[in-house]
Amino acid sequence: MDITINVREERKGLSVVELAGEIDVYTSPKVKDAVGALIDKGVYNLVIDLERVKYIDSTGLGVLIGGLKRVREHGGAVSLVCTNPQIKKIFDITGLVKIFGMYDSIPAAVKALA
Amino acid sequence: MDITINVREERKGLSVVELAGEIDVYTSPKVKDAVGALIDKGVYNLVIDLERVKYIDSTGLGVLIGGLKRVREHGGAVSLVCTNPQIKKIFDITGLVKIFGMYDSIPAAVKALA
Amino acid sequence: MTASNGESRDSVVVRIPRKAEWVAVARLAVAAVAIRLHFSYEEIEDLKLAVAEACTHAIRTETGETITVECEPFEDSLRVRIGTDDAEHEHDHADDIGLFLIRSLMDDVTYGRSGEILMTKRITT
Amino acid sequence: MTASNGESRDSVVVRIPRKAEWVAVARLAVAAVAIRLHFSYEEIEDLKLAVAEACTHAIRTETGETITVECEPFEDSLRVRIGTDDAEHEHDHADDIGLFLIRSLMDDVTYGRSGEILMTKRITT
Ligand SMILES: Nc1ncnc2c1ncn2[C@@H]1O[C@H](COP(=O)(O)OP(=O)(O)O)[C@@H](O)[C@H]1O
Ligand SMILES: Nc1ncnc2c1ncn2[C@@H]1O[C@H](COP(=O)(O)OP(=O)(O)O)[C@@H](O)[C@H]1O
Repeated sequence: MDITINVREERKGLSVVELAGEIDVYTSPKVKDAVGALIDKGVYNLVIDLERVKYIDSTGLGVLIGGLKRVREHGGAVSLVCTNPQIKKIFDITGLVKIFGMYDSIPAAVKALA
Repeated sequence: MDITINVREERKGLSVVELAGEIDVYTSPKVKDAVGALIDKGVYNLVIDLERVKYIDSTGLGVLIGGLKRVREHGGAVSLVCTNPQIKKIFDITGLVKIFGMYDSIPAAVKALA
Repeated sequence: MTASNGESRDSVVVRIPRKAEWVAVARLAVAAVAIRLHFSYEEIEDLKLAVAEACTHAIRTETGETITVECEPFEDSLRVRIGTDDAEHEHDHADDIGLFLIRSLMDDVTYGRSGEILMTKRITT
Repeated sequence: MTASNGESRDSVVVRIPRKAEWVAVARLAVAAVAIRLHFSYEEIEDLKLAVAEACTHAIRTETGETITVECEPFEDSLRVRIGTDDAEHEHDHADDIGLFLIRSLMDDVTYGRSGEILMTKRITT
């Protein structure tokens, strides 16, 4: 019922944010803070790894969309790593799958930002 | 939240009852029926495998005690297989660990009934 | 009004403070009801999300101290009613992703006069 | 009366039909509250069992249509009150394994006049 956030610098200006747990109205502010802190430091290319996320709702989507909007202002982008069908379904239903890059692995997501 | 019951004849008069899931006020009647049916058939030595039981409460204990009482009337016995500390704790607290044989594996539990 | 057939059997009610930290409790309680009714894994995930969205909506746009989630099981469906203890204000059901998800994931959704959301999910067996 | 310190924050209430099939819902809802309060895994299992025993007791020896489980979180503990909607009969708290388990697993247990069970579990950090 909680969220764990791990941030790892892949290369200058590109970080991998690994999320684990549940992203809901209670935990999404923590994700927002972590993503916001990265952008404030000038990291405009983000891979967000959702492989260990068991649950995401509209507040989580809102945080991802907000992050994407901010990095785009600096020419950056966000790639998601996600294979969980239940979570992919939510990105499908909302049409967000067309806005984010969605990949099956971290290397694929990193490559897409190259 | 439900229970799965598998019965396997080990040898004449000795069966292994494998329980999986949760044994509570809702599911324990199913266990009672399964154990009762075996005893009705003349199986008086029972190994009850609790390894895949995630939860047991007093209604489940009551069913096991009831089964033990019935088989003892025919010179039989009940051995339990259980290594889950949370479940062992309940048998400890109630003192039932002294009434049932409790073993770490099915072979050990079968051997104890030999 | 709903897509359900048959008499309601029993209802399960969960009341939480209207605060983000308790939404997970409502979500899990409804999931437990749905497990008992033999919804599929995917249907249960849909229900959890819809309940969370309705609670999030209540936290963001409604007022009041508590959120009440009432689960009414029917033969072939579960009806969930989510509302707050304060019905005395203007209700905003302006569309956002949350309400859109509820409508996408549930079989029937109506917005009550007092700000509550009434939603039904059918059991497909 | 209880072993708890501090003001209660928010309470979570779960109401189920007084029927065996719904006890698991009460158990899981209380577990979800306990997770939020950062009880340990073992403490959560203890709480689930105590709640189930109190519900089982209400089903076997009390009367009424529903069981209400009220969870009151404190800084250092969770107090759970379990009772039925019928207080108009003789209450039997004669000892059985269930009540014995509740007293063994919880830090403080009192039996209310109207047949309810009030029990407190401390968070050990
Ligand atoms: N399907 C969509 N595609 C692109 N952007 C969207 C979509 N749905 C919502 N948004 C945008 O995402 C942001 C967050 O949405 P939402 O979480 O619903 O509201 P809030 O801004 O209140 O958190 C908003 O700016 C909204 O315009
Ligand atoms: N610690 C114990 N050791 C041995 N037998 C016990 C113990 N506790 C209860 N029993 C017996 O187990 C049976 C079932 O107990 P319980 O589940 O509490 O009541 P019920 O008979 O109403 O189901 C009873 O016959 C009781 O006497």
